[in-house]
Amino acid sequence: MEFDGAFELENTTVEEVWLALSDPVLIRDSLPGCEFLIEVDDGDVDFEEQKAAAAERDAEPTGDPEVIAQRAFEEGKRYAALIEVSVGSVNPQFQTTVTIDSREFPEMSASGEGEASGSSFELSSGMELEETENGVTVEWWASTEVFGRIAQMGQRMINPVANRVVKRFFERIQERLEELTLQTDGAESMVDEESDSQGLSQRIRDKIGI
Amino acid sequence: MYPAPFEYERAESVEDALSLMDEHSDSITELLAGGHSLLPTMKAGLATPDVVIDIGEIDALRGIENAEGSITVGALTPYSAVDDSETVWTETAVFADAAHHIGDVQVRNRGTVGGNIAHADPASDLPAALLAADGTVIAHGPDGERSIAADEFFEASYMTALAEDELLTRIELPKRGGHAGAYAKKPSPSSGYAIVGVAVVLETDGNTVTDARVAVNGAMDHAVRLEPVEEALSGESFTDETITTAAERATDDLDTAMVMDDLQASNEFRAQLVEVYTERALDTALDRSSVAPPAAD
Amino acid sequence: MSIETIEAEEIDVEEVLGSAIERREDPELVTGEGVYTDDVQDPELAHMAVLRSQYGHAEIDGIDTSEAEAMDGVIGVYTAEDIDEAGTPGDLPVGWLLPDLKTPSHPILAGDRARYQGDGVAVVVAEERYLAHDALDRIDVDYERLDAVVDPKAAVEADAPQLHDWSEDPTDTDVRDDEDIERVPPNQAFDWEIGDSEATDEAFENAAHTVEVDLENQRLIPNAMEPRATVAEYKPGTGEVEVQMTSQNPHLHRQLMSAVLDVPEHKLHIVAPEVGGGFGSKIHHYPDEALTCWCAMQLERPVKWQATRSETYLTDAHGRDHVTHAELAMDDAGTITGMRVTTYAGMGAYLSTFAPSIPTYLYGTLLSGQYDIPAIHCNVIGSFTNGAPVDAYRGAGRPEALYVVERLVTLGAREMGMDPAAFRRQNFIPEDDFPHETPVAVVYDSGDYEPALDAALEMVEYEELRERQAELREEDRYLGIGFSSYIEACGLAPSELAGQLGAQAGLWESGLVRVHPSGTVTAFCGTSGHGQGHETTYAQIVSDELGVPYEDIEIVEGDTDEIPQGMGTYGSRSAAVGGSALATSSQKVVDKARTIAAHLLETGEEDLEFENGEFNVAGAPERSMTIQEVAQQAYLAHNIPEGVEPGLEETSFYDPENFTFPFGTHVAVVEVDPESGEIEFHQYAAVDDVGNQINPKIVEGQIHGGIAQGIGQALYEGAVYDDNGTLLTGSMQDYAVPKAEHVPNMETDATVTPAPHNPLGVKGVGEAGTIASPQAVVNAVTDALQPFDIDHIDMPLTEEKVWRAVNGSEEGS
Amino acid sequence: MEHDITLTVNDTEHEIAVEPRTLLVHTLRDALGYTGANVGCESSLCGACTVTMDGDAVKSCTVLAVQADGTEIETVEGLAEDGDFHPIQEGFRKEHGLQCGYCTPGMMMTARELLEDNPDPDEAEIREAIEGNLCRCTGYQNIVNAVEFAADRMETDAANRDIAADGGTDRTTDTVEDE
Repeated sequence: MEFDGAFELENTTVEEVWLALSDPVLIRDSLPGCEFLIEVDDGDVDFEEQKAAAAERDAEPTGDPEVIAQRAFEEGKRYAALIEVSVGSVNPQFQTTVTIDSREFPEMSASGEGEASGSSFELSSGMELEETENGVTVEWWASTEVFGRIAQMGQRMINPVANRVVKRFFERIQERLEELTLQTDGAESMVDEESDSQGLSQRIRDKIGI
Repeated sequence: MYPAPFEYERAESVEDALSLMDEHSDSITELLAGGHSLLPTMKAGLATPDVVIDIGEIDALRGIENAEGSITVGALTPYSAVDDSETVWTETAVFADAAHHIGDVQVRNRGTVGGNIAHADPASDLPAALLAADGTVIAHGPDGERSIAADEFFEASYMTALAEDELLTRIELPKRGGHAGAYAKKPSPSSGYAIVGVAVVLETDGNTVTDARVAVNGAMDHAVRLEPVEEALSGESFTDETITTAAERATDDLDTAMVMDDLQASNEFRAQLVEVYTERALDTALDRSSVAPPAAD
Repeated sequence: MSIETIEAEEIDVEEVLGSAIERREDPELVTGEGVYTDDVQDPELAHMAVLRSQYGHAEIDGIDTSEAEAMDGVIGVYTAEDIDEAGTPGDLPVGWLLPDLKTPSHPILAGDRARYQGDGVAVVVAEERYLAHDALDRIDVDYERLDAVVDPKAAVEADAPQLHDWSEDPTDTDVRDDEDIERVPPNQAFDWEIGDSEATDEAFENAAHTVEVDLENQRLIPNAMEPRATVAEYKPGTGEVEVQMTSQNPHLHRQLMSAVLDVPEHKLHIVAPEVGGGFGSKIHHYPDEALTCWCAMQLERPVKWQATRSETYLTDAHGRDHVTHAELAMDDAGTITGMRVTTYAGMGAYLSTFAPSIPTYLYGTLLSGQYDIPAIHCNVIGSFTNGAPVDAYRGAGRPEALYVVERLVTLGAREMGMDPAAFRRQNFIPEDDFPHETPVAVVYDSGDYEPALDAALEMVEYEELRERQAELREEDRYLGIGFSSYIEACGLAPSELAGQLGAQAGLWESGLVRVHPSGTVTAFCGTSGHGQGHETTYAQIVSDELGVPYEDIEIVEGDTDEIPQGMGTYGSRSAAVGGSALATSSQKVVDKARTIAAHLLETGEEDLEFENGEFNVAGAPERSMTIQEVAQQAYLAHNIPEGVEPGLEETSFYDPENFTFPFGTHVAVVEVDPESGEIEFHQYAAVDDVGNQINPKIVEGQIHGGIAQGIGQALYEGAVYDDNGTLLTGSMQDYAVPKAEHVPNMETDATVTPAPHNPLGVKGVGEAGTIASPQAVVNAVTDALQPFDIDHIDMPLTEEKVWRAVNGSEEGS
Repeated sequence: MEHDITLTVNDTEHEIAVEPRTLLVHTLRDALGYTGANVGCESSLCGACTVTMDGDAVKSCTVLAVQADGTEIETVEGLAEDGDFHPIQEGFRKEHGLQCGYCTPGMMMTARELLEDNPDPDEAEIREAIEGNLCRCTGYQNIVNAVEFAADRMETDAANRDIAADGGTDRTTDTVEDE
């Protein structure tokens, strides 16, 4: 299944959006049913153990470059996510690992794979940011491949759900990003004035090494 | 295929069901009524509940009651009983018509109204009918009963306003004697589920449509109202021309990116079918209505 | 007009042939007494389940069965390694070879690589069937997914993912025939041609008009209502394996399975109990039946395997899967001068039992249709793809051919501005030109095509219908009339020719007719019916030949211990070949009885007349003997002629001298709604000439069912794989098997042109409807949409495709 | 854990223990030996497993045996009475309404419910009534004819019973039950 779309964010810069999208916590919060999203080493992931540990590792999305820089996605790194989606009586737990394939400002892409309900799936997705007159356009795409029982028996059910999950994900990212921008506005951060804005951009560039 | 093992509990009453739900709230629990949504997914190995609570024997939840102002349909009432009910056909034809279009005879004998609505399959037939009929869902929870308007009930595919600890016990359908109602469905030739299904209810005063409720199944990830069609009908005289004009507006408010897109039909074709079947549902409603055709000029 | 059935008691022997007798099979089947394979019960039964590949294409790096093995009630878990260790050959053979055919190894369990989703990776045997399936979920397979290819044409492109490792090492056992492998694309199974390419090119160079079309004949899933199943029991004392299985040809299964399992043929006893439909899917030798036997032998326990429907979707040999470019050349008077066809035929992941013959000899040879075409050339490239193997499915090659022919002819008529019926008539092989040799290597035995067309035109009141079509168009309603003047080839034959063409089996049939001392009869035939009503039909044949009352005759089929030998039921061969074998044996019985009767009646054999079961001395009617009386004497053997052995039974192996060629014209009348793409049948008329009819009611039933299956292809059915080789139409939820409301009422009629070379004059009817109907429907829909200038829509003609065609482009407008 | 249930099948009462997950069709076929109902799919679409449960046609592959506890089941084995075919069985035979016979038991059970509700269905009604029963052999036309035959036969039989009742006793036709 292929999905794509684009949304616009006003009064912000490509750097700010890039910063926000570098934050695993924002991604976790945007992904419907996502229990945790953490960096992992190569090798098998114990999802049950991680789920128990996740409750204690509560982190909030932020607009603070310092904080994000600490935990930002890195190219080549591997992350594990547990996603629980309810499809009527079907309650699959998607045990997913994702690798950041590329992160070159202002584009990034990731791919992953996982298992659920006697089935497996692969996904790839990417985003590209573009500066516009009023702000930033985020273009995104995602594709998923499903294998096994769900693909064979669950066609009628998975399509609307996959559609919902993917579309909801990007909608929520948009919402979160809009909130964050407001936050930085409210905190009189640096977007009011040209110079400050550039200052933030520079800080972001410095911090996360664009 | 074969269902995976599970623990089976049989509820004798609504209270019993609620307490069993509470008792097993830490497990993956499914309620079993007719089983026609649950068992196929269990047989396919897609659903593997730990506990199945069989509510099918709670007789209090079965039956159609002709109350004052509304028809009450118990959650365990099978589709066939709705289809066979003269009262439902008379008072809220759209709902009976939709029940008539579900699955096949065997499915209608076992599948239940409550199970269908609580399951909220985007391609099932009752949700749009419930919306068009302006029905109300009654849910029983630990704190008692509450009513949820159909417009508030369906949230997304398989997602409703029903809380996890609540049991859908009945629905109420306002009586609309003298109204015009119909359900028009394009079934999938394989599964029989709705590629699209359009439910319409029209109140008329003479030749004039005073109130219109139109909703669609299968098009979006849950049943939705087609408000532009309703607006185009309201206050107009009920004629073929009005119907055609109104049907053309069927997809005006639908987010095309979110229209369902699958093996059975692309989102573009679904959108086309929404128009075609809106017109057909309205045509049937017109045929069934007591509205006199406008005098020829 | 529906044919009325007659009760058997009401029939005299002289009327038995050609009467619509009620089927004798039915009392058992309408009471639930009939025993299908899954109805076989045994308290000792263990149950087998097969784990199928998660992926359409993957390396298998390891399989951990320990958790499954540890489950209570699990008796055994096996993988390819266990088959190897047991020393079992375990490799499925190909039953039809072509020049330069690549025949990859087809193991009964995939070892290091799975090439389609149906590939078995492991089997579980457990005490109970639910448990066996539970255990499948506990097997952990380490897959490495590979890219897949599912399109037959894309598969032979240079950069396509490769299915089989064609090693340069000649000792590599994964490849049986690796000569010249470098020359051709890796996934190309064969490159085959028929006809005269130069003459055909010349016809096109000189043509006044040409038409061409790109079309697909989509992948279909057979969906016999009974999924495949096997019950196997091993008798260690005798080394015998008793097998009951869903088979269309038990002897063939015995022969093939003997090699796969290395069990001597005489120790394998295969029985086909009641079989719930086949349509080709139960001809082939699949891994699962052999695995069931293998497990039974390993465990010395009776084992049952019952496929789930989703397994049959993945593993039953699929049908069709052609991608074709076809052209027709005509002179300026609309006479066809040439046809040129290129087809890419998907074979799936491995070569199924008869797969190579289907898109070649059963396809290319039918491309002349009912028409006198001077030059035809056809090139077929077979390719391996990551899908279920493709093999014979009702019609097997012939529907594909007739679809091409009848689409081209319809387009030809349109190009010429001619009426499609008139265009066909003009190009028919004339009635006085039979036997007719076509440019594609076959000789049509007999035919007379115009009467069938005329009858069909009359049934639909053609002229009035065209007027009605014109009137409706004025109202923006779109009526369409579609023709299919088809030909079919049944009773694949003779064996010698089949051998020259690559068949690894003879195509005769055996029939044994045994008259018991009391005069009742048991007749045995090597065909194996599964719904066609053979017991009724064959009893009618034997009754007619012997003059023994129909009810005194028992028919036995589908048991390798009871029947001398057999080739089974497929290709509409049973009446023409099996029936002829029984007729021939019956005639031999009569000949022997005549010798004995003449001796007893003290007359010369030449003076005996035989009629309705009685031998009469010519001119002396009081001197007579019934065949029953002769039978008694034959077994008493107190007074039989010298040199004549006692007893009265005869066997024959009937080898036909040619195919038979049934034909007919079907007309579909539909109305298309351009707004919704919906297609509504107004009428479906079928005139079929299947030669002499032994039981017209059974013939009618075969035609009905065949037409419905073809309509399924035209409008509803189609297997869809995604790019990874995952079957998206993997259940009845997503693959539309037509329901009662999807099939129109059919009007049937017949002409009768007897087959000249078999003793019954029968041609065969099992597949005719399926061969005829798809193009009738597609031609009707495109006829309806002429105002939109739509020449072709690929099957299945879903509402969406029709709507998109009307709206001009893939994007719609 | 197994559950004890009681099933009355074709008027014979059976008490058995079943796993909760066991489908009614498997209980009927494997535990009780009523192999007439067949399994043709697992998606509740083919209808080969149709039996009647308290008089209603149901797909016995989509009912747990525990759900059927205490019900009256009728299978194809119960259709014929005293060795006489039910008119539906007769119709299927007379009209060649079956070929391989696999769908037939389910098809007949569905048809019987139809004729009980609607003794004189037209072709469209018959086709709609059997939409939950797939047949791959017949193209359905002779099944439709078989059901029509059965409807006629049942009407004739009822009329004959009325005449016999009239002739044999002084009761009048009003003793015939309302539908």
